[in-house]
Amino acid sequence: MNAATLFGLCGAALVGIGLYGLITNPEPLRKILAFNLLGSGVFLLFGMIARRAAAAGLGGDPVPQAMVITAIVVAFAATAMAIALVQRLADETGRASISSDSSDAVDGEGKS
Amino acid sequence: MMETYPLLAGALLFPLGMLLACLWPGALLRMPSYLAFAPIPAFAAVLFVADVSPLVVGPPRLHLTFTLDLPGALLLGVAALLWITAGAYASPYLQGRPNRGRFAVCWLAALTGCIGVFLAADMVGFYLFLAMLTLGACGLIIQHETADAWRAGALYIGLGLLAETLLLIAFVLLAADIPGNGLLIADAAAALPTSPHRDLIISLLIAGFGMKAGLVPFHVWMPRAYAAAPTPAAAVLSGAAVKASILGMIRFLPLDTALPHTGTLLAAAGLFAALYGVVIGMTQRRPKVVLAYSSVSQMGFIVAVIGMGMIAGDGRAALAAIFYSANHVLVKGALFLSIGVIAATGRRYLWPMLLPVAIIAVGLGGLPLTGGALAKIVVDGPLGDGAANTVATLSAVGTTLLMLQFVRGLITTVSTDQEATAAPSLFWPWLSTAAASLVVPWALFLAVPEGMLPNPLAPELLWKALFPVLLGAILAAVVWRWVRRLPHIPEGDIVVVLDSCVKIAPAWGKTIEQAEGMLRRWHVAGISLLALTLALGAALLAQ
Amino acid sequence: MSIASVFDIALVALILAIGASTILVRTAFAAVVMFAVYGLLLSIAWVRLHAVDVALTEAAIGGGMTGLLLLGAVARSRSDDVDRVRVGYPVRLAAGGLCALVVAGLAIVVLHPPAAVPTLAPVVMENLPPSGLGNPVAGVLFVFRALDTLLEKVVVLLALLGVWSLAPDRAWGGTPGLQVYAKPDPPLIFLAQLLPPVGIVFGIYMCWVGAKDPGGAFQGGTVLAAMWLLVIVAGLQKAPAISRLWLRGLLIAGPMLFLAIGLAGWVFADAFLAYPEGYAKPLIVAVEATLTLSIAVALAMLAAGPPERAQQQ
Amino acid sequence: MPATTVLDATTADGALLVLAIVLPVVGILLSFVLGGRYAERIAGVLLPAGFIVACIIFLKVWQGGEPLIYIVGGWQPPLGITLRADGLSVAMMVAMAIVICLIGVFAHANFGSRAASVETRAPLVFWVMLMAISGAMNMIFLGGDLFTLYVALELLTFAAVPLVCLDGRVETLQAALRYLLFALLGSILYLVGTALLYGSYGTLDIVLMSQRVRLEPATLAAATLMTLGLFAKTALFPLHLWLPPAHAGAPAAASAVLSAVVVKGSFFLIVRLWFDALPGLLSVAASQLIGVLGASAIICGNIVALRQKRLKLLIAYSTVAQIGYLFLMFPLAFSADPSPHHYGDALTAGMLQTISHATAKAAMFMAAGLIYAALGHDRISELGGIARALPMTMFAFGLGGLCLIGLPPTGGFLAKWLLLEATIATAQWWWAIVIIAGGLLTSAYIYIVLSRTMGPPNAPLTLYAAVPKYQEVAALGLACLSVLLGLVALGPIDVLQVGRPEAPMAGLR
Repeated sequence: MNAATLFGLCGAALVGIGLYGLITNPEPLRKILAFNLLGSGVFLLFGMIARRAAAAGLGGDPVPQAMVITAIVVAFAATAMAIALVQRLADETGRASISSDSSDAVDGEGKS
Repeated sequence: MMETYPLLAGALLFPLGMLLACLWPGALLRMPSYLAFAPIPAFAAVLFVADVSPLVVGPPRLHLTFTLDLPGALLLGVAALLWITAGAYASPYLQGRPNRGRFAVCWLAALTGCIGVFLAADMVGFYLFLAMLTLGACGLIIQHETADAWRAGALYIGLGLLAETLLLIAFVLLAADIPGNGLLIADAAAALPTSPHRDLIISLLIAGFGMKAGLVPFHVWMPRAYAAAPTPAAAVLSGAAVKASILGMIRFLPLDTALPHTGTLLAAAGLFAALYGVVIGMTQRRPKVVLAYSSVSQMGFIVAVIGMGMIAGDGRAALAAIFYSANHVLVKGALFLSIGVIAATGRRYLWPMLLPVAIIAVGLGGLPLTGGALAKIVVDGPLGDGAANTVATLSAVGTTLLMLQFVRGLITTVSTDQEATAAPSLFWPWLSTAAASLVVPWALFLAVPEGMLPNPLAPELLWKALFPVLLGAILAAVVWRWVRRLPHIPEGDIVVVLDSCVKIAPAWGKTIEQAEGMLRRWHVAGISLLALTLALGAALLAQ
Repeated sequence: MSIASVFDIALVALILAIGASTILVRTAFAAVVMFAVYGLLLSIAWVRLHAVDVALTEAAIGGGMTGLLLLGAVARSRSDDVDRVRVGYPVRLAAGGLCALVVAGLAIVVLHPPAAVPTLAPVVMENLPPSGLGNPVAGVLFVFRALDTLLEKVVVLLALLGVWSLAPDRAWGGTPGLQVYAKPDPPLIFLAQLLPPVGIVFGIYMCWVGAKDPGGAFQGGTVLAAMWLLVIVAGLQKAPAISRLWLRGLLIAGPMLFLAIGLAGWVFADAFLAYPEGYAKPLIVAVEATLTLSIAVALAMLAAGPPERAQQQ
Repeated sequence: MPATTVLDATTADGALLVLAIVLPVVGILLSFVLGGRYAERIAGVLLPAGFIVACIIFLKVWQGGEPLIYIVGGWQPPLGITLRADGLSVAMMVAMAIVICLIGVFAHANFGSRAASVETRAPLVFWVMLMAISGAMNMIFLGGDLFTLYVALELLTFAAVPLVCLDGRVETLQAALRYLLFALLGSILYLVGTALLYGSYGTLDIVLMSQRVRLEPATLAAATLMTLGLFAKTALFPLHLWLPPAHAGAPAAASAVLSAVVVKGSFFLIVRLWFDALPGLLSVAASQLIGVLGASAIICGNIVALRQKRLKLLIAYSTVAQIGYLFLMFPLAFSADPSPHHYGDALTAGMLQTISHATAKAAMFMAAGLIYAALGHDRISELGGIARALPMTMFAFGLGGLCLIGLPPTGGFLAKWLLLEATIATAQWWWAIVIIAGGLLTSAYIYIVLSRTMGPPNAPLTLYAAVPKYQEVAALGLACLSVLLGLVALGPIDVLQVGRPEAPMAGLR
């Protein structure tokens, strides 16, 4: 197994971990964190693909690498926006939650 | 004879133009007074159009085609007459009532739809105008905005839309069968007997048009809708609008091809409705409801005639059914209008008014020399001599009975003011409808070349027409004299079942709502996302 | 097994362990600290994947700025009743199982590369010389896929406006909060006096070198943003009010210049976002320089959050 | 298909495509620097200009019968990015541009900023985001590269989320956060897909991809993840958790743009993916699965809509149901006995449904917003008498309702006709039952709302605010458009098939 595949598997596993966190964690902040984890896993998949396609004297295919750079910036912007939302919500209610109706409260999100 | 094009176009565009003019508030305000003028071009078209050359609107790829064939012309002519007189009746009727503007808009929409359906020669146009008719009619039914009216409107539009969706599927199926790219109804009907989906299409057509025609058990909307609608609206709906379904059956069903099974079913359903309407109608008190049940019965009878035609593969049954319908248009219209006239008449002038009502009412049962008797003669051929004829005679007896019941109910609605008389603006439209209902069938009957039909003045025919009427009259006397209490059946009879279904629906709705609320939880949605990912992946791999 | 692969395996194990712990630890604070460490480890992974540009970006933005942002959020949330309520065990089991299946699917794909691995590296190297750039990643970002880069700048601006839109109406046009660090302590001030000159030079260098070697506008901009934030947090300088014209101007200068040069390419080089022959490098460097400034301001303002105090006139 | 084909070249007038994207971007940048007081004026110039550009592109494509292509920077794919306007794109572009322009007219009342002396928050945010949505949609319609489309998708999300919580109430903030997080989950899944596709084919250009694509696990995994990600962003049942609160809570103009325009962006990408990028890859089983999701959306969404007590929530759930209709095109287009004819018919039906829902739903949300503004609430049981107070508004609502029910001559009718035709042609009658049931349920809630509004008021009606005429006209204009859409069958419906050689001209015969 070469390094590219290894990091590719690592990326796949991170995707799984991130998905799990995003789905099961009731706290919005932790969801955002899990989203970043998920994102970095996806970026590693890009990295694997770039490394695998190394040619022409380059250590990797520059096209997917450039895409990752773009995607990282987009993910950061998304994180900033989500955090700003969480904080505003916390300011308004004293706690942050993404559930909007009472029927949701029972699943724990309303009390987080 | 005049050019066909401008006449046909005018028949449609004139009411449509009036409808569009309602967008201008000034026009809307005055529109209720001019409703009677809207159908005049259509009437003129019937009188002056000589040929069946079609009017084609739109580019060649997709267009609407209109034509005035004989069944369409017959129905359109009498329907236009009724729309004219009822329109004239509506204008004083609306004086000082709320929602006059909306009434005018819905009236014009229904009128345009009605004319369009009678003229449409292709499926898209037919469907379009049928939908317009349904919407306009629904607006007329809810005019009074009582709780009953809203319920009646809901029932009407619900069944109407269901019927139209069934028809839509049938049309789509038919479109697939038409060779080439046309959507003409005539081509569709010609292609139907050989279609691979023949039975499905015919069932859909019968179900769809049956709902619109109030065939039992889809008749439930009729009593409620006609009882709730304003009198002039009830007149045009029961008289003219409902005939769209008869025309539809005649246009779409392959009457020239013998289809014994379907025909038998249709005839049986129709005859059953013809008797059912009478029986339930007898238990009703309100004149409008009695008339509605009479409509159920009469429409059933017309459907039965079409069914008998299908059994024999006899295309002439279509014209017979149309003739019968044409008579019913005017008679039913006149009877509905009479409700308003009698209600405005004092006891002192009651009898002069009641006499014409009674004549045309009993005429529906086949009183000799009336249009009803002529209609019975015309449909006698297609009905044959078997059981159907017996049932038809029974239905004639029943109709007479029912009509006498109606007249009796009408008397109780007379104005409390002894000296009251109906305003001329109500009286004359009613009287002209009544007169037309007596004259027009004769005119139509005499237009048929001599020898095709028996002489209506022949003594044996006179007797044949008279004896069910006499029987009915005797029965009426017996019932009124001896039967103290008739069972009370709610208006719309089996709709009660539907009502109770509607009552348990919320419980189901609540369950679904709760399940949906569950699915909207974050982690449930997340798990659904993952599960769907895997399911879709598996489904994609399975190839 | 070579030393390199042992190192790689250890690195992957560490990344996974720390990644999992950011999900599993009980307090949000611990999770965020873990995440910062995770970001650094990930940068190393990117170096191992021969993607130094990405490594720098990941370290600067993915780890650094995001970590800072999350840390600030945790510090502000003041919540100590963390994680009291969790979703039920069956739910977690189901989610875990399904996630494992998704990972398995991805792993299968990773382990089965196509017979002939497609690559654009040769095409990129072949077409790079006319632009005068030495760094192929920069070439992709500013020459071949310039439209993506331009749009992505707009995305950042929109995100910034989105963050600002969360301000209460009365605070609109005012200054961002950064309240967490309300009481700057001396070491922080010292740091804020010491680091920025170095950081600014480093950031500019990074941007400049990006044309030829790893580095570029994003990374340089991030460093500059970090320096600016440090200065603000330490209380040496006030955060600017968001209604300031210079702030707005700086924000759009980069994308605007990029767009203008792109449109000029329409006239002078026959295509939107094409560079006229011979002028490619100076134009790209100019774009990169302004973009660095714009990115620095945008990232700093994104991290600073929505305005909270009305502007004092 | 041959592996090497003639590469696309920039066509004459291809430059128009750049203009369609650059105009909104210029608007966003200028609004930032000129400030909120000018944002409305800038949008007032640029949005109609965008509409004109879209119309010109439409005419060129329609008349030429050929897609317009622009190669950005002169770099051919796979290295560079192309913009490509085929029939689908131009039809959607024009439709969305009209809707956005009319929403702009409507929004003047709430977000008018011309008279203000200082910049205020909501107007600046609204107008910039509206321009951003217009630009992002154009990018989605024209983009020929899957990664560019990812960036455009994010642009759309970032523009949409702030609109949800523009008034800053707690429940809208919650809705926005929920929306943002779920949409981010969706986009990241899409991104995984692009990574895997690039790994397999070394390109993300849609045309090149369609020539190189082959049946293999990586491609299927990529397609699955991208599709699910886009489902999440389109709020296809059961992934609709974010839609009702977000669309019901936003200000009226924002609800209109979210419901009418934004969800269509991700839906369009699903169509692009399966019809253009990966042609012939959707298995029958998978297409049936998608159809089942669409059908459950129709049934469940409509039933829940029937039970809503607030008008805006009812309309939002109606959107959930109508989104279901969009997905019925997949089982019909990818049926067991593929014929190019049904393929084109189903696609035409889906696109018509998309466009007619956009116009009708925007009109209905506007009407609901006007009612809310006039009454100060939107509780359905207390709407009595409003039809008399705001007849034009209720007329617009009713016309929109007709389109949703699918009565002729509305666009909804034409779409349903085509869908039914395809169900029959492909012998999949079960979808026909769903379509019928959905139409009846829709008519039930439209009837209930209309009957309430026409009924007598519970208490004497007090109107809190006068409703400006032009707002009513904007709503009515959109409603009339949705009704007249059925008439496109008379004209430019063929345009939808431009640029797809695998399917012959279809449409209403």
